Amino acid sequence: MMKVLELRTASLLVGLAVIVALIFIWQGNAYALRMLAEAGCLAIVALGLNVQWGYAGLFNAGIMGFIAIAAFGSMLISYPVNPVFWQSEAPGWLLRMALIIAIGGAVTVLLSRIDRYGVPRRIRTMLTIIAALATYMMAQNALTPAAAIIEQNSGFIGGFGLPVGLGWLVGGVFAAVLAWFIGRITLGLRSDYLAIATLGIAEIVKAFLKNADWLTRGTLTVSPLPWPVPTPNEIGFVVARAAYLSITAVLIVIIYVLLQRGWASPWGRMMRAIRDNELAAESVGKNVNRRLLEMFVIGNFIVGVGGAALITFGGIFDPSGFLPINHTFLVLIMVVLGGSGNNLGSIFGALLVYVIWTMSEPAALILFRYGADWLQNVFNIAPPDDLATRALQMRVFVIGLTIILVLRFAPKGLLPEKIVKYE
Amino acid sequence: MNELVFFINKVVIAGLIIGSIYALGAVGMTLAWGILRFANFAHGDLMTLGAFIAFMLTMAMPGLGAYVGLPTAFVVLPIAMAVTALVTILIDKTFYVPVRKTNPKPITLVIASFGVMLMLQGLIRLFFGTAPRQMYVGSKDIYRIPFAGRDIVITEPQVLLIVFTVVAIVALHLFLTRSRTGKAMRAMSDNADLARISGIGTAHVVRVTWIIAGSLAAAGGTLLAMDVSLKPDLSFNLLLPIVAAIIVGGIGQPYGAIVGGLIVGFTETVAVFNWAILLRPLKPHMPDWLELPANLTFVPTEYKIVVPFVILVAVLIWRPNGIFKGKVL
Amino acid sequence: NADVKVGFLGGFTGPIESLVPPIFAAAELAMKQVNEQGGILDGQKVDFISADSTCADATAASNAADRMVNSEKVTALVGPLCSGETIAAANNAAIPGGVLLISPAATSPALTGLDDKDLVFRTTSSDAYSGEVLAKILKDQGNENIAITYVNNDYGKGFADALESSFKALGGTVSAKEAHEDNKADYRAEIGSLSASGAELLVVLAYVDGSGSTIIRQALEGGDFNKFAGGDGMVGDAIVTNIGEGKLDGMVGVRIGNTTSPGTEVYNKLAKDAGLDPNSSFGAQSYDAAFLIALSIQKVGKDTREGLSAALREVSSEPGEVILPGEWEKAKKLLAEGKDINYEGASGSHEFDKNGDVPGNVIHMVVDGKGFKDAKTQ
Amino acid sequence: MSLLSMRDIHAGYGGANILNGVTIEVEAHEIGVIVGPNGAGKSTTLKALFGLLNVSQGSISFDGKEVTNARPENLVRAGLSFVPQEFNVFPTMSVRENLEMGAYTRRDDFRYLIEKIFEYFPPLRDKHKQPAGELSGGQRQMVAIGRALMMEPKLLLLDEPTAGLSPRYMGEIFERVIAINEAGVGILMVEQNARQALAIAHKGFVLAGGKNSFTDTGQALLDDPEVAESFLGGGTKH
Amino acid sequence: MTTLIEVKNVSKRFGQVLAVDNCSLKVEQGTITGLIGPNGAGKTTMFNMVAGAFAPTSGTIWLNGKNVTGMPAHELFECGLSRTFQIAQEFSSLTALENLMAVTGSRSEESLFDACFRRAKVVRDELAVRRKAEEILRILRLTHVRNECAGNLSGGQKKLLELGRVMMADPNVVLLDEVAAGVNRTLLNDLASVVESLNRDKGLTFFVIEHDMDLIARLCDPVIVMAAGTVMVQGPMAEIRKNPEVIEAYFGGGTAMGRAS
Ligand SMILES: Nc1ncnc2c1ncn2[C@@H]1O[C@H](COP(=O)(O)OP(=O)(O)OP(=O)(O)O)[C@@H](O)[C@H]1O
Ligand SMILES: Nc1ncnc2c1ncn2[C@@H]1O[C@H](COP(=O)(O)OP(=O)(O)OP(=O)(O)O)[C@@H](O)[C@H]1O
Ligand SMILES: [Mg+2]
Ligand SMILES: [Mg+2]
Repeated sequence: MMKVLELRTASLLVGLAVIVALIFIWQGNAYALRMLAEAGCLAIVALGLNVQWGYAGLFNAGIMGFIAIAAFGSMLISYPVNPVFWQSEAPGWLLRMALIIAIGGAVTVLLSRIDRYGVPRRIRTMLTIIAALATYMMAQNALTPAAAIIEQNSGFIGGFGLPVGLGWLVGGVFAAVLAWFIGRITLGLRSDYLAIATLGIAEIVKAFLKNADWLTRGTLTVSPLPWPVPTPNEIGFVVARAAYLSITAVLIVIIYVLLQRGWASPWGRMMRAIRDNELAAESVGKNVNRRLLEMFVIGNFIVGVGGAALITFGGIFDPSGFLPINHTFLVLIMVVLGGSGNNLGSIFGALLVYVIWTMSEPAALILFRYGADWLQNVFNIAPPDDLATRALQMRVFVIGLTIILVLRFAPKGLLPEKIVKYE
Repeated sequence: MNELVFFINKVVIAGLIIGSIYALGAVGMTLAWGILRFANFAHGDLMTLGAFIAFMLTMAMPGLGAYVGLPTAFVVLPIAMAVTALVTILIDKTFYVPVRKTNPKPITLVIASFGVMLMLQGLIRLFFGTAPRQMYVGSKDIYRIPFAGRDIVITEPQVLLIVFTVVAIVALHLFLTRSRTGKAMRAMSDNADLARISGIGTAHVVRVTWIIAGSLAAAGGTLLAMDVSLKPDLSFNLLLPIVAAIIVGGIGQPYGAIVGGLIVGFTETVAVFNWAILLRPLKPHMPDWLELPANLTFVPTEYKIVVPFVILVAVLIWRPNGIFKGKVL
Repeated sequence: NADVKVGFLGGFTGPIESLVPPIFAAAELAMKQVNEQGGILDGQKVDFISADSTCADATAASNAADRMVNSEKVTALVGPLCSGETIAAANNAAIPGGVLLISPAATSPALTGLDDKDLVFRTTSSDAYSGEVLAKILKDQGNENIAITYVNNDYGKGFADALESSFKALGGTVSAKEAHEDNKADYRAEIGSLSASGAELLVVLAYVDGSGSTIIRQALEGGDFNKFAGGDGMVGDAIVTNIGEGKLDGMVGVRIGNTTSPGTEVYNKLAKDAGLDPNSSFGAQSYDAAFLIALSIQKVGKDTREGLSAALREVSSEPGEVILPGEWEKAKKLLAEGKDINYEGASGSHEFDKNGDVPGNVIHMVVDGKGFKDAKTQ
Repeated sequence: MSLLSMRDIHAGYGGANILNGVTIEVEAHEIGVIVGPNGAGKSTTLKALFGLLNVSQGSISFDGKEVTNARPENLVRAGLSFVPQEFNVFPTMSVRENLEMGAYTRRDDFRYLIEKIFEYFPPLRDKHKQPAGELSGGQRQMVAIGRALMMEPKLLLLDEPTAGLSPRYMGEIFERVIAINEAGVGILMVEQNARQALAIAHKGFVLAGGKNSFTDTGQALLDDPEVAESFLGGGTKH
Repeated sequence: MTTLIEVKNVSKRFGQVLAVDNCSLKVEQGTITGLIGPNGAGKTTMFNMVAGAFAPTSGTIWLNGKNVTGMPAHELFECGLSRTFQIAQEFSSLTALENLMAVTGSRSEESLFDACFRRAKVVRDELAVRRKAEEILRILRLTHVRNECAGNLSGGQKKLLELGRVMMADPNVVLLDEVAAGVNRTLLNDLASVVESLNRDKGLTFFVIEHDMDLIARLCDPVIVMAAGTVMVQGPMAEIRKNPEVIEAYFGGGTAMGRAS
């Protein structure tokens, strides 16, 4: 049995390698490397999701939001400094706003606890809400003029011009902090509720990034994002992308090794136990909510790092460009196809799905052209004019079909989770 | 008074209409969710599919409506509903049944439904292209009810929409609580194995569920397309507010879907309503120094799309089972 | 001899998916003419291939561009169309690959400042100018108080900002200016908020196939507005089909293009003969972009990426013998004789400045009967 | 011809077979009891009989008809009722609705039967509107048995019906089982309260490792010291 | 003798149902205290409150002289309280062996940091945990299914795992909720011996819900009888058996009584 599984893993990996090699031949080195680099970044994201979904059973359907916030964090750290902004009076205004939020936030938190000192709960709740609203309005008031000044003079606040690696780290931290807040509120919820809540929160994050022009330039986009390695502009496509790919590869290996160690340890066993049965886990001393929060935060940190790397590779920070299909569903499929609970599976899934995703467009075009010729020659039916356009819709179809086929023929994924057996 | 009518038009009626749209979308989905125990995300695209079928039927026999005195698209609706129901059953047979056989977690089926959703999207675009289309053969009736100096406006498809929603939901409720099959559906959602042991033909129950879900989806999509216009991704864009409505109302609760839909709909309209207009009549009585801002809304319109999610998250935290105590799956 | 590959990038799927096919068709028309009139270089054919850059998704756009540059190894690129995707495609693939890129539709001012090794051009002017023109038209028609709603992207925002400031500068009032999200089912709430502002005319800066039609229809149904204006995203005859004939007569639109240039008339005829709508948004620009690329390649004399942008500047600007749309054979002959040519295109004369931009030229359009007509020819 | 006859059944859950040759026969007037250690395959036997898993070898006939691998709903119609060991109620449906579901295949008026079940198990009458998921462990068990009786079956399959019931109801259940059986319904039950069960059984089957290891009358098994030692928890008390 | 668990005036209401009604009881250190009563008397509800699954509607619960009312289950576990579930709650995708190993190794060992960077220590600890788990599986006669997913075990085997988890935990007080139901009687006799020896040799306190009167009679002293949400009587089994009220409410007539014993 064990042997069979391993044989299967090996043959799948070899198969994937062959496919990748074929793409190198078909599409050329530069493009194939780009595909691999992006797939690598997505593999990191998939590993992060696997921590949540595969290990802890937390269904995070808001990957897009975490990628977006991480990309923003990374952009903020690594984008060059905007001197116009720093020389204006806007930083002062922003500082004021930060102070208001800090003080207002502290007051609100304090007020939310006064019931411990004998204040009736109802009054406490009212006071808390009033304080929160007041803080919101005052902060808003401080922000409006600042935002106007910034947008008029300098576009947006710019970045800090620090190293990109630091940016990715901070991106991960941003995603983790957001995850912490969300987790605090929603982890009491059951799995598919969590999915929907995160789905919604991702949209909220996106709406914020899209409309906070002073902070992110909103729909006007920020580019070019600096790279951790020289860009294709400087050293050519192949070398630059190979360098980028090797950085992601190193990250993948590090994350993979650490997660594998965790998985095989009591920690991994505990997480699987929690995933299976929270009630029983709680009764044998596992602090279920805290552990789930831990998983959610760690997972999203990884998602964040991967997301920051992905967006950096693309070179443009465009809040409207975060789309559920590209940044949530695709990753989800990667994990499911690879086999949730199996880290190697997630990496494998990421590569395979991304290959299918990117290659389905040219492949569909070729297929449709053949089909059209065939129609024309055999039946003498003129194909519709916009055939090429329509062929492009096949990409969505293909990815849908992939999901269904996987669930049908390999419901546990191509590389299923291994049951830990002691001899 | 003028302002009051304005308020009625913009908040009461607008909320009612968009709320009904959400509700009608939500009913079918909530039912399938409750009984088959998974959120069928392909529901939005089933709605679109149903609308396209109705559209084709309308184009095939455009004169039909004139006989009956109703819009053609509405007259052909039963056929469209039947066809969509059939398609839904086929989808279940080919895609969901094999997955269900492996005895999966509910979320696995959710993922399967993502797959079906994407496939439907691809196919609809492939066959129908992407341009928007009109469901109306002629022009639609617009009823303007004069009221205190300004008209209250409501259109024919909107009236049809509201009436249809109410009828559908009452009928559905009666079916579920009174009929044998209705009860069998609930039993199956509780414990499919035990339902089989009790002699319930589960395949039959699943089929009935899909018939209801599919035909309601077609109705929702068609009515929506009649009110707005028909586009390939029209209903998909509604999916998240619909899910919000379902959760607000409680999963598996048809009445909850109505309430949830209306709550989400009204909150959206109220959130972006410009309250300044209601204050304007008071302007002469106000002190001079108090300047009335031109724009007084809770939420800037560009943030309108987050409103359903905020409601959703709030409800999830405050009352995770929804207002109507839905299923805890 | 192998064919010369030229690529076209456009959002065949996504928010402007119905605007794209006519734009693509116009470019295809140019290439067809090249192929029919003796081909390019020494009689080779132009192989004009397309890919989907989605408009909204920068990752997909750079991916598509990359495949064009690195896998298909195109010589030059027409497109992409939206500004965000154009920046992404340029930075990611075209500039590092040394590929000349001419966007027929990217109107964002952000493109001007791109560090582009003189590879990124556009045959359309920036939104800032369209906004100014629209403001002037509206003011001249006697509108004092307008409301603006714009689709929440770089195009909508840039246009709206320009329109607002110009209209205010002309002494008018903009009582509301609000963004909306594309592709929602219902905009009654937004329209309510706009109409509450008390404006008499609504400017919709969105896309015909997206939110634009829905907003206008719902505003008409609700009786909130009966006067409308729109930017180039709205100028498509689909809007009349969508809303009903006769309901929109008099709606004002602006379209980037040219009526004075001699090329326009020629193009109008060519397009009509080929079954295309000469008035479709960015159709003429797209034709020009394609034609210019063909001319530049011919000028260089071989199928290479190098020197193409320099050649572009030469064939497009004075001095030189004037070449009008469709005159490929003539141009080829002149070039073969070593003469200088100057393309005067369908949408303008395309004297590119050092940033690769062309001076603006905006046409005032108005709805009349079945669709938009040029206001002057009325 | 027996009411039920399972011969040399081999069956499993997809992997290796769990049952490797189980033979069970029960007549219409008989009570059959299956006992055996945990994991012996007792529940699996009942599930195989009820068409819930695939029988790879052997044959089952019921009431003169061949029913190997028949579908559960058809077995119900043929007059077979089953109370599983776990997950045996519809948790969100009320007690009354649970009982109604038991009579799903009946078309006649069965309200009198519900009354009869309330008489068997009085606590259910008070709780008839409560969702079954909120009942105590024992109350659920009553609902489960009640549901199975609603069909008025020819053969009743019970998987550990007394587990979790207080002595009072355990006694009641055994009495009921006798009464039901006397009314002509065959009974096949799995029991861990093996002594009491075998005491009322006409036939006893001892399963171990997925096979019959002893088959005899109930009394004979009780008296067999080997059976008592390894399966009934120590030497005979009687 | 000191009081280990003390329940003071506790009530629990579920909507309309008052499951436990102003109940007070004590469990003394070192005893095996039985809790019996008719179905639906509120026994499991009482257990759930003591074990922290939910908080009482009113009243207080004390463990070892400390007020633990409303303390979450995992913290109670750290205080040495361990429980089983009436309806088996297994970790379904973990093997039987892992189900047990998941119990210890809680607290400090279960850290991702250790797993990543202090592997030697983790490996060492694991070995000890595993030995113990194997030993318990042997006692429970589950060794042959140690590598089977717990979700695929038989009903009785799952109940045994419940007991196994408690044995893994090294608690000072154990709540057993009908562990005997569904367990083969021969094996049950052995398990009763295990419980007795744990109680005798290690001084563990047991609090046991059971409907098997033989077992209660063999193990428990004292026995508390609950009915309709309140404590009816308390005392040694011999006395309880004679109490007419208890006979009426619980044993229900002579015949059944006779069968049950
Ligand atoms: N979650 C709940 N919601 C509503 N009622 C409940 C809930 N849990 C238990 N009850 C009710 O509380 C009462 C006590 O239940 P409990 O489970 O404590 O009984 P028990 O003494 O353990 O019975 P048994 O011996 O049958 O297990 C029962 O009547 C039951 O219906
Ligand atoms: N769903 C399943 N998948 C795989 N194996 C299973 C499954 N259910 C039970 N088994 C295995 O089948 C064997 C017999 O199980 P069964 O439930 O028939 O036992 P049983 O005799 O009823 O025991 P108990 O008295 O404990 O209920 C067990 O070893 C168990 O591990
Ligand atoms: Mg069993
Ligand atoms: Mg209990």
